[in-house]
Amino acid sequence: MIWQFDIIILIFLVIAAIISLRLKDLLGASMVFGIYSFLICLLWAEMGAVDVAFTEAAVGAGVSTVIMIATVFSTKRRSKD
Amino acid sequence: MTEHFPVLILLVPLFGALIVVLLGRERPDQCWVTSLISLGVSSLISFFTIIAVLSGKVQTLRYRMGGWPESDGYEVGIELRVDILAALVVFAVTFVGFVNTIYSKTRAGAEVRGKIPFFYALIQLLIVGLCGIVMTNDAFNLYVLIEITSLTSYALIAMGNRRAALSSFNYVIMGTIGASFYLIGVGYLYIKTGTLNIDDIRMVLGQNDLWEHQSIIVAFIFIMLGVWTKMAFFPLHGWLPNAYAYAPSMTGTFMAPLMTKVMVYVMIRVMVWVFGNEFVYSSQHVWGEIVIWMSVLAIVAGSLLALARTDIKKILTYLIVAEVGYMVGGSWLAEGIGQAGAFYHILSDAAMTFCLFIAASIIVLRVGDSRVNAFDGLFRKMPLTMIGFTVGALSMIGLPPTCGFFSKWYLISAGIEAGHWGYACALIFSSLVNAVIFFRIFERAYFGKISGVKEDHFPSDSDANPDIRIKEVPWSMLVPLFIASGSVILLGIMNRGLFEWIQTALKIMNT
Amino acid sequence: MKIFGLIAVLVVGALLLSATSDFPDWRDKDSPANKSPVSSFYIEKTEKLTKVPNMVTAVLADYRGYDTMFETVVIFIAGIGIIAVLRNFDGPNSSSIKRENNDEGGGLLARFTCSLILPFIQIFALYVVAHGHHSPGGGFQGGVMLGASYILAALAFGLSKAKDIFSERRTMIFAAVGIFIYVGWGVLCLLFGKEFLNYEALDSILPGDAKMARSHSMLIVEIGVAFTVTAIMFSMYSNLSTRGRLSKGL
Amino acid sequence: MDPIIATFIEENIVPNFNYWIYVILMMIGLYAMITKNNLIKKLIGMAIFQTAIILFYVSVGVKDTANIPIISHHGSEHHQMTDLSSETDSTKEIHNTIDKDKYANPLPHVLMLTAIVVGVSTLGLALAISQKIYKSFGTLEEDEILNKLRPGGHD
Repeated sequence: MIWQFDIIILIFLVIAAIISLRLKDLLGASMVFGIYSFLICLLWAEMGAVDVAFTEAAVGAGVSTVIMIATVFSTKRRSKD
Repeated sequence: MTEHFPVLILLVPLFGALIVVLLGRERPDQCWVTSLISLGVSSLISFFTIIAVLSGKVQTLRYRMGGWPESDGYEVGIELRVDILAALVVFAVTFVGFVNTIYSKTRAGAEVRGKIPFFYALIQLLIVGLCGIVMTNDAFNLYVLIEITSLTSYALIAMGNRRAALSSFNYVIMGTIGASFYLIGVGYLYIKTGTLNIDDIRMVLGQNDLWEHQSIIVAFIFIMLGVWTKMAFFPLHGWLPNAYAYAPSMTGTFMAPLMTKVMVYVMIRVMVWVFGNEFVYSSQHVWGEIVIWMSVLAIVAGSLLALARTDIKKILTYLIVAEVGYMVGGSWLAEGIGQAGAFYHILSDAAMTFCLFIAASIIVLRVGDSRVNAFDGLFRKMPLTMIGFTVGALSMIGLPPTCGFFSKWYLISAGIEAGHWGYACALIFSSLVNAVIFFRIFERAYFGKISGVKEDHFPSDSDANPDIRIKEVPWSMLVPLFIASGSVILLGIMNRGLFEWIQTALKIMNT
Repeated sequence: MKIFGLIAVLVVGALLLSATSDFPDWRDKDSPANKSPVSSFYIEKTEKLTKVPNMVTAVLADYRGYDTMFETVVIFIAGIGIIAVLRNFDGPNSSSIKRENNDEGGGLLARFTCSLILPFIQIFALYVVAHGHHSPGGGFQGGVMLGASYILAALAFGLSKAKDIFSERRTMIFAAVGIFIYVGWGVLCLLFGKEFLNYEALDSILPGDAKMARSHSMLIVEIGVAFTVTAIMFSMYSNLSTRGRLSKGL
Repeated sequence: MDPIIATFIEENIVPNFNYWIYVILMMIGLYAMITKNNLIKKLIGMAIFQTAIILFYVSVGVKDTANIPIISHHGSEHHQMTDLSSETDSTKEIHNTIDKDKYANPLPHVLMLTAIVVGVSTLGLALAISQKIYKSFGTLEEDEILNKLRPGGHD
C-alpha cells in the first residue's frame, strides 16, 4: 500500500491508454493494450486485490490481447485513425 | 414447494439450454421440442407463482440463495423477491417465450440453418436473463443479468445478414455503455451505503439521510441513463430500429416484445424501490419536468419517424421507440396512477408488439417484400393473418376493447391529473399518427391489387405466380398469432382488476 | 460526430468528477463501504462459517454463488454466441476441409520450448483451481490458464493438432458439462430440501460437518467453472483466429 | 522528495487521485467508443472503459492498514507452538477473532471478478461480430461501411 507506486502506475496507465488509442497500427495498439492490462494488474496487486489482479493478468493481458491480435491478423492491420 | 418457484422458473430454461447444446448437433429436430417443453414448464410455474402471490398467504415471495440468513439486518447473500408486479412480468416473459417457440417451429430451419441448437440455447438463456432481471433483489446481480440478456441479443441479432451484423455491433457499443453506466451508478450507491441489496440500500439511504449528497444524485442519474440506453429512450434509441428490423425474423419477435419492456420495469423498480417516490418526484430536482418533456419528444419523434418509413418492420420498430416514450413519461408523471398506468402499459405493449411483429413477419415471409405495398389485397389472400394484424393495429391506435385503449386511457388521465397537458397531447397525437399509418395499410389490404408483388423478390421460389404463392401459413404460425391477439383483447377486458392489483402493489412498495 | 462525442464525454466526466468530492477518502478504513456490516460479516465470519481462509473465494462461490453461476453462463453465452455468429455450417468449407498445410504453427524452437513448458503450465493451472481456498486463484483463473495452455499448443503445433485433442464437439460438451456441474450441484441442494446453492444441505453425502460441506462444495463448483472457462477460452481463440473456419490458425 | 511536498501530495492529492484517474480513463474509453472510426479501436476503447470502472470498484475496497483478503494463520500457529501448555480457551478466542481493519474489503473484489469475465465475453463476441462485418464488407472503417450501404455507393 505505497501510494507513490500507485500514483506512478496510474499516470503510466493514462499514457498507455492514450498511446493504444492513437496508434494507427492495430497490432501495435493491441500490444499496448496488453501493456495497459499488465499495468492495471500491477496496480490491483498493489492495492491488495490479488484475485482480481490474477484474473486480469490471465484475462486482460493474456486472452483478451491474444484474441484481439487474432482478429487483427484475420482482418486488416492498418487503421485510419 | 411454493417457496422454490422463483428459482425453478430460472432453472428449467437454463437446463433446457444446456441439453440443447449437448444433444443438438446430432438431433436438431429435438431442439424445438426441448425448448418448447422447458419454456412451457417455466411459464406454467410462473402462472402458479401469480396464483401463489395473489392467494394472500404470501404477498411477497423472498428466496435467499444459499440460505444465508441476514446479519445485523443486512442481507449477505443474494435474494430473489417476487411480488405481484414481478410475477406478472415474469409470466409475460415466459409466456411470450413459449408462444414464440411454437412460432419458430417451421422457420428455424430456414433462417438459421445449421445453427439451430445455438439459436434455441440463446433464446432460452435470454428468457433466463429476463426473468432473473425481474426477480432479483440485488443491484449487482441485476447488472450480471442485464449483461446476459445483452450478450444473447448481440449474438441473436448478428446471426442475421450483414446489415444485422453491423447493427449488432452498434448495439454492442451502446449496450455496453448503458450497462456500464448502470454499474457506475451501483458503485456510487455502494460507496455511500456499503450494501448491494436493494431493500438495504433504501434503508441505509433513509437512515443516514443521504438524499442530498451529490454522489447519490449522480448515481441516480447514471442508473437512469444506463437503463434508458438499454430501453432505447429517444435520443439514445439509435441502435434499436436497425437491430430489430434486420435480425432474423424469429429473433425480432422474441426480442421486440420483451427487451425494452423489461428495462422499463427495471426503471420503475429503481425509481420506486431503491430511491423512493419522495426523492424521485421531489420538487427540488429539476429532472422530473425535463424527463417528461424528453418523453414527449420521444413520442412525437417516434411517431413521425414511423410515419416516414415504408418498410413495415421499420415502422414497427419506430413505434416501439414511441411506446417507450409513453412508459417513461407515464412513470415520471406522478406516483399512483401514472406509475400504475406505465406498468399496465408494459404488459399491454408486450402483447400488442408481439402480435404485430408475428403478423408482420408472417406477411414478409409470404409476400417476400417488407414494404407497405406488400399488403395489397391481403385481406382476400390471408384473411386469418390479417385479422390478427388488425387486432394488434387497433390496439396500437387505441380502440376499445383492446388493451391499448385502456393503457392509453390511464396514461392520458394521469397526464391530465398531473396537469401535464403536453404529455396528454403527445399521446393523442401519437394515436392519430398510428391511425394514419395503420389505416393506410388497411386500405391497401382491402382495395389494393396483388400486382404490387414483384417476382424478383423471390428468385428461389419455384412457383412465381403470386396468386398461388400467397396463402395462409401453417398452424404453427397462426396459433401463436391468435394467442397474441387473444391476449391483447383479454388484457383489455381484464384491465380493471389488473390495474387495481398493480396500484395496491405499488402502494405497498412505498410504505 | 466528434464534437457531439466530445461534449457528451465532457458532460459525463464533469458529473462523475463532481461526485468524487463527496466520496470518503481513498484507503479510508471507516468509509461506509468498508465498515458496513456486510463487509465486516465477510471478513469476520467467513472462516468460521465456511472454513475457507480466502474470503474472495468464499464470497464468490458461496455467499454470491448465484452471481458466479450467471458469470459462468455469460462465458458460455460468449462461446456459443461466437460460434453462432462466425461459423458457416452449410458452406463448402465447413468440416470437409482436411488439413492442407502441415507446416502451420511455430518453428522448431517454439515447438520444443512449448513441449517443455506446457505440462508445467497445465499442472500449475490445476493447482490454481484446487488451491483457490487458500491462495489467490480459483476456477476462473485456473480455467483461463488451462485454456491458454491449449492456445499455446495451437500456436506452436498448429491449430489442427490442438483440435485433435480438443475438437469443437468436445469443447461444447466440456462447456455445457461445467455449467451442468455448477447448476446440478445447486439443484442437489434443492433436492435435499434446502435452498438452491445452500451447500449445508449436502453434509450427509460429503465428509466433514456442515461447514466443511460448504468448503468442499465450493471446490466442486470451482471445478465446474474451470471446465466451462477452459473450453470456451480455447473455442473463442480457435474461432476468432480462423474467422470461424476452424482450419489454418495464425 | 521534499518532505513538505510529499505530505502535501499525501493529504490533498492521494485521497482522490484514484477516483480522478478512473474518471479520466473512463472518459478516454468513452470518447474512443463514440468517435473512433475503426471498429477494433472502438473495442479497445470499450475495454479501457470497462477496466476504468473496475479500477473504481477496487479502489473502494482499499484500506490503508489492510493486507490481502486471505486469512493467514502463521501468527497464531507460532504462538500455539511456543507456549502450548499455557494456552487457555480465552486466549485462543482472542487469537481467533479477526481484526477487520487488517483485511481489505473482499466484496468489491468479488464483484470485479465477475465484471472482468463479463468484459472479456463482450470483447470476444464483439470481435466475432466485427470479423463477420469484415467478411461481408471487406473493411473495418465505419465510414467506408456506411458508404457501401448507401444506395448510390458501389458495393
